[in-house]
Amino acid sequence: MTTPEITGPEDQNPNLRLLEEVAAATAGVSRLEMCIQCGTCGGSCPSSADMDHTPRMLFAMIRAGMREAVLRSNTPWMCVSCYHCVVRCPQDVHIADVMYTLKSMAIQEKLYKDSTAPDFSQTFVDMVENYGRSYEFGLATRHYLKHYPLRLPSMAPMGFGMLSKRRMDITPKRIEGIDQLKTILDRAKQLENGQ
Amino acid sequence: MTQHSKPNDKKERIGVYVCHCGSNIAGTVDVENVSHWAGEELKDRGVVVSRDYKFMCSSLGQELIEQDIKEQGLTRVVVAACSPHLHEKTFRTATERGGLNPYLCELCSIREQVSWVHTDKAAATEKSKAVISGAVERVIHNEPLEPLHVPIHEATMVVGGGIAGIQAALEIADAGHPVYMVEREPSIGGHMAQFDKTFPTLDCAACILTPRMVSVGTHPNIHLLTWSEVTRVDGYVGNFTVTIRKKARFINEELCTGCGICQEKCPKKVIDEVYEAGLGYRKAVYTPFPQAVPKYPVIDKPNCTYFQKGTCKACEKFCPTGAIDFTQEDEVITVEVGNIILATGYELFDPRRVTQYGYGRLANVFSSLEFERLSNAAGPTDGNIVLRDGVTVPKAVGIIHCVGSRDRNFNNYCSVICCMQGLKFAHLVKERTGATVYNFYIDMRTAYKAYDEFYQRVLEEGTLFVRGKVAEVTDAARLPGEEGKLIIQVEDTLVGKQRRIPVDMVVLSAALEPRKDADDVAKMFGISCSADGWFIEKHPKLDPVATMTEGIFIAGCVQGPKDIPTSVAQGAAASARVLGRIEQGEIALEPVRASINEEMCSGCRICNDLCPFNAILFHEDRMVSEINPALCQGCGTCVAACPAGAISGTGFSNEQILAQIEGLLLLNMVHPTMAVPA
Amino acid sequence: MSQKYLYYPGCSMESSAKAYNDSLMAIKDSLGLALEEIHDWNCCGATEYVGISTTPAYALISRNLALAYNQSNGMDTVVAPCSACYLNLAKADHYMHERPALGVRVNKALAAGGLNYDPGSLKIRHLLDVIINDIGLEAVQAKVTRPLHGLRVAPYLGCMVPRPDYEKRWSDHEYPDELDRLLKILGAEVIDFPLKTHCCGGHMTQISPSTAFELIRRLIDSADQYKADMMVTLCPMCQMNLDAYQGETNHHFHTNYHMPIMFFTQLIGLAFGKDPKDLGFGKELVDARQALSRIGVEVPEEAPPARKPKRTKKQGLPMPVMPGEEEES
Amino acid sequence: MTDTETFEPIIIGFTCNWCSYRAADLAGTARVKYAPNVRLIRLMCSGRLDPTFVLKALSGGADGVMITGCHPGECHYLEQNYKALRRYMLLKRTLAQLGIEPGRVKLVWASAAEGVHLAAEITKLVEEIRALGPLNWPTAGDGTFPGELGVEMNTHEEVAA
Amino acid sequence: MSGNNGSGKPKFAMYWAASCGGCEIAVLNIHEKILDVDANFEVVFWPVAMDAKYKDVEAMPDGSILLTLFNGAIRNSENKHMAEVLRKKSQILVAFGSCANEGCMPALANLSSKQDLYDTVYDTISTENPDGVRPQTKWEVPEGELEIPEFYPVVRTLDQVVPVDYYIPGCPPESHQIAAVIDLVIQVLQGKAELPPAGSVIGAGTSTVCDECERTRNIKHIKEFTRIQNIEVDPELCLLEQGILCSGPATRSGCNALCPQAGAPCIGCYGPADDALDFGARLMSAVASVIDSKDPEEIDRILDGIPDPAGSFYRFNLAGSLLRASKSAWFGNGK
Repeated sequence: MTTPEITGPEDQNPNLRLLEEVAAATAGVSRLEMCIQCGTCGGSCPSSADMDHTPRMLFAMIRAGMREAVLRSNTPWMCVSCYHCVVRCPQDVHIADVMYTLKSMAIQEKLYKDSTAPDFSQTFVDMVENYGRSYEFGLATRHYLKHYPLRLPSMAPMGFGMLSKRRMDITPKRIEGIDQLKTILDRAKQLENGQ
Repeated sequence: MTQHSKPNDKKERIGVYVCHCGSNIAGTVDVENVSHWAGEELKDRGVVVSRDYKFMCSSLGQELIEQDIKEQGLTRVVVAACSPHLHEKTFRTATERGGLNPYLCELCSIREQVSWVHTDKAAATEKSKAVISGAVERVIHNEPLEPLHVPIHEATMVVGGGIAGIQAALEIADAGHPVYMVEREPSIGGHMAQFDKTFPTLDCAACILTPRMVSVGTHPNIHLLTWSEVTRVDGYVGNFTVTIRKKARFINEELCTGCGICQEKCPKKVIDEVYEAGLGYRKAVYTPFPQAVPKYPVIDKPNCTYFQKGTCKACEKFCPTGAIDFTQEDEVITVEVGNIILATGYELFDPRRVTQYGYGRLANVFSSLEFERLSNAAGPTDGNIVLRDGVTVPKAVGIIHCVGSRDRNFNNYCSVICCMQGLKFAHLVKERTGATVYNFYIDMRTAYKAYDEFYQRVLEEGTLFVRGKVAEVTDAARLPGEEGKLIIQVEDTLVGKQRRIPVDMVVLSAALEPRKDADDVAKMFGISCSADGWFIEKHPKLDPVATMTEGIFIAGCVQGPKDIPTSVAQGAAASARVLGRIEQGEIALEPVRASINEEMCSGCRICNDLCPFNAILFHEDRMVSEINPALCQGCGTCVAACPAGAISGTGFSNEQILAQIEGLLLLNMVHPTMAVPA
Repeated sequence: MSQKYLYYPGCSMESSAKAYNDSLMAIKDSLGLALEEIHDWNCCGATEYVGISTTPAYALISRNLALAYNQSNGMDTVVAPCSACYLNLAKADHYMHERPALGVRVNKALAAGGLNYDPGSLKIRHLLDVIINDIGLEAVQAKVTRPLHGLRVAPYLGCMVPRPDYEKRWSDHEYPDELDRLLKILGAEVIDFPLKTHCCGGHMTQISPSTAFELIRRLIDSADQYKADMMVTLCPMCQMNLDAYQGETNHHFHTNYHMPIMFFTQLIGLAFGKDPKDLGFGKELVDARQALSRIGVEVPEEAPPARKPKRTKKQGLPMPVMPGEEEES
Repeated sequence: MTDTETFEPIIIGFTCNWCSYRAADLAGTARVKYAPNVRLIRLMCSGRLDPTFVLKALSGGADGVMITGCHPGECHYLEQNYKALRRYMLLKRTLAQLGIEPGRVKLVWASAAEGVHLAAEITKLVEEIRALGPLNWPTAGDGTFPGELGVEMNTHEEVAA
Repeated sequence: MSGNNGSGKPKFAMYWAASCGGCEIAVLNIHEKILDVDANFEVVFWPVAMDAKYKDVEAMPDGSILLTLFNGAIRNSENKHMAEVLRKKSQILVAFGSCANEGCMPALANLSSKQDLYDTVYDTISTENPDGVRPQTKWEVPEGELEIPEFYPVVRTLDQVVPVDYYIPGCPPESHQIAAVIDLVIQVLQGKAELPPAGSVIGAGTSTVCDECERTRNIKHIKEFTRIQNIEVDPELCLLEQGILCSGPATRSGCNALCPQAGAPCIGCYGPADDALDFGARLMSAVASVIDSKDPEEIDRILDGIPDPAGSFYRFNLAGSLLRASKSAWFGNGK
């Protein structure tokens, strides 16, 4: 005789799956299932005006299993990580981290509307993976050339200001242990993909 | 010094009864096999009868036991069926009908703890055998027990003079029994006395409360002790001795007529943090409010000019009856009571803790209690609803629900009254100012009679409801029209958009919280608090006003947030429980108790401080400890702790438990030392 | 005595926030603050990496923790001056503990680089926290030689220091008073800045400028309404957004705010009588000279700091007293 | 030696009448399934737990012992479960010196509402002890002891003979 | 009561198994009472006092000895053999002293495996044993084969080997108690008194040491455990309350609280009180109950004040305890 699994009262609702998936992919304990739809997050959010759904709404959609709509939403990309919603949430839902999760899921499934944000993140990460440090000049120029060519003129004074005051280096710094870092990140990526 | 328990030398004759419980047990346990096994394998241990039956709890099943006791001369009974918490009483009673002491029957669970939780039939059957074997070994050592009868003192103490306590006191007093009511403040009345209107009927709180207060004050059976606190509780159900500290009033109650001249003449004005919720003033000598019961004022020593500076005595000069007495000192009295009702109520959550709502920082954010005073005709503004400047009438008011409730940052629980309170506020604002009113809620909870109707009414009056927990209240204007206003920023969850709503006044419907000293009070009366800090009732559904400690009852918000009707109902319920006790004249206590064998007690005093119910006393003269059986709740902690093995616990003695362990391990099969000597 | 801490500067201290770095280096000895830089630390990933892939993001952060622990002998605290770095390091430590599964994955990854970090073995704290709670305001005050009388400052902490604050080190999530208290003892006149922990727009300047500009406007506008001479911050990103993008924001809204944005370490330096050059002044894009010219000038009859109105009319109602309000006059 | 696959440990569980015993009942009424290896004894309170009981069980053939009580701060008798905690902590230290794996004796808090939790803990403990293998304490056997050639406890009968 | 064949006097025997000899001294310590023994008994076997051979005892008729005081634990096959022999030959077999009662010091060896014991005894620096010799039960010598008793892995109490009629505890038993017992037996012989029920403990009290201890006692809250050399010991106050681990509360009375009265904590030589199944468990339960903390970490810190729990709580009682010995003693280091 072998030990049976613990079986509690089970909930067969398939729509729970997306919620479970998001929760599982989130660093820390998301507590997403605890949301009572009070709207503290949406009310606190400094950028909710530019979101197509308030975070609360997005959580409802996650529960409803509206996978594509959720991952296409610009809400996570508009999150400025101010953590107001996190500390005010009466249910202690780790909202900011859920937003990060949704971003990464959207990137994996190529489901974002506007590529500006994902590109920026990707560019930033590429730099970090190459140098071990962020590289603001390279980042800014590459990013701006791609997404805001028209804004460059108005940006110019600021850019020159930053350079002239030596607040931005034209050449990137690279850490000594860059190879070590790369090995670590490669292993991490495998692990992330369950290998 | 043998390791294994004494043989069944008492030659007990044991009957074992295994229940099928329909298929509930028989479905997973081979019941016939088990009962046959018990009959054969446990013969040596004194089992003379072993039967299985479809439903042991049926009258036929019970008759089996009775018959066997009579015909087979059983001296012990073991029933293997459901949980003791379900049918222990049933089978004990059957045993008693059979002519045995009920405590010689042992019920062991092979349903909740075997058939319902296991799937493998073989394993479940084997476990059932072990469980029965354990019960058989245990029952050999069971002793006949008699419940303990203690007399009930007729007097009752009610702690807390709010509406719940008042109700309880009056019920008992009207039934003709003496009541001591202890109140910490100068007057009874509690929070209800601070209110103007009460939902949902909107009748005036004072109008319905004052008459009750008066009858408490004048009732021949009620001994009222205000400005007093309980400092110590000794004794046990039916026989409590309560020590009370009567704080010095500095007023001679014999002489005082309550004319109020002293308050008029007193030059010292103090902010009244209690009754006026910090929104109004009182004098250093004061009665909290005009209808106060008793009518005598108190002198607030720390604020009295005479006590602080040594001069003034204005009150004394002007008192027509010379009732002022600066020489008075605190007085300690003790009273004997049979039962105690705790109705010490709640405290309002301090909204300063929700910094994003700006209470304390933004002038025109008010707490619910402040608003009660603001809207009270007898309040600091004569019931005019105005801003902090004391004159401006608000044009727009926001009422925020769930402040400090339903929020893991503060209190997880729902404070129950806030929704209705918020609706009441909305109505009052509309009625008195005609202002635009917003109510911000997470869920509108208007259960109970006539409550939802009131919601309907407030809707009709045009109050605007926004479903969303307010994110923040700020004075940082961002958009035109926001300057000089308080801006309530919230997601209107029904629209799915963030809104910024400018208002002149914000009212925070703050949570109800346990009293700061709830833990100490609970400890003093020997009861316990939940993690939230509310006193724990004996059973959440079936015994809501009793506590785990016999003779201590709870009523009103001390047990958890509730509205006036429920508080009153609990007050009445508690008094009914007490009256029942008083009528009985005595009470029977479960005979699961610890006792000390003085011969063996060495007076080491290890046990002395282990009992939370103070049941263990130490006799300095004889250098031995003794347990007061009426105080003992039978937890057995001292039994386990006594290094001399001098303390034994009936119902759960070492012999019983050790024997049960051997039985469960089937040592009764292996060990020759345990065999009955031929 | 000087206390020793492991120091994680973070990328911007070497570039956009040089002023922060210079001023910190200029004052640390006077503060008795010994900082040992973590050797070969790497970028914390800011708010970007976590949005792309969890395990690598946390592995990236944790490499720093692992390195720090290896060189910790005796020291148990990592100090970070940058909000984002501070939060990322703290978060990695916190979540690796809260979600052991994550901890295991991250350590497997670190193992590939011959490293390991057990969550909880290091304390991660922000520079301001250390100055206030370890060094103490008294010690700071003792070093003040040139009080900042007459300088009206808006204390601005931004988001990631007071929130989410896993270790509950800060007085409040919304209105922490640590920075206010520090600036007060430096002699500055500190306004009760209602937006002191509101958002500067973060990386929105890069991905949704209009959003960012609105957030920047709100902050500067509010500080301006309170007639602040400057905003004082403790976060490179905040300083960058409010300073470097102020021009664009003006351009965007046709406003002409001129609100210098300084690091609190720069003001400490001034109050300590250090030479402004060594404190990174001049690196700001929004010129601070005008505001600084006030320092040393006789304190004028100043408008009372904007705080809740006191009751004037006598029929006014008393206000609930706030904790700590009594000692202030 | 029994291999840990087929080995079915016997565990004695001590429960508190007010919390864990009710949790066990609740697990039953909710039909939560768990390993049948634990045999429960009902005490009025974990404060009744006398270390003697634990030693008795181990010396009597149990492979492990589970002690359960109300969560700290929720004791039905106010704070007796803390006494259980202290006895448990001291007992564990002594058992360690006697070479009994710490994993064999476990303290678990379970409120009356935590049927599922208790069931999970039981199953978990069974697995942990299954992994440790049988305890087989000699005193529980037939009186013969390991390492002694035919040494056994003589009984009255034998000697009298 | 018979047993007085041959010389009219009933026969008396005393034997030491695994013990230190202190018990014999204690018997001689009863001073002139020893003459009563001689007057009323014929001493037939007492290795420490007179010459006798095992075979002589083996030759005696069963039950021919009236009273045997057996001290010492059962460490090896010789001890066990003599226990069985004396059981057969004696009408009354008394477990005399802590070793025979509950194992005492010899039984502390039950914390270690036979192998470790041997290693310590035969292989430490202090031992001259170049060939790493180990005891053998049989050994060839020119004169023939030597047979040497087998060393058991686990020390046992007397009643774990043969049934015992009475128990006289103590390490050693207090002389006044021994005298009292002897008086009793003599009175029984003279038909002036009844023997107590078989299996009972005699020559001791029914309560515990605190009962005889003069120190003042209060409610106990222990915040820290310490030792007498570490503190200024209050001569009046209960030692346990001063944080000194005293076994008095759990130890059978009868010694007049000798040690506590002298300022040293009771170490428990009189063994458990009636009905106490396991001395160590009782004492642990009591001591832990009065530790003054609810915080696991603090409790741990406090418990660190008891560096050797097994040694402290089972100093005398290990063989008599429920577990009797450590796992390594039972099963060797292998398991």
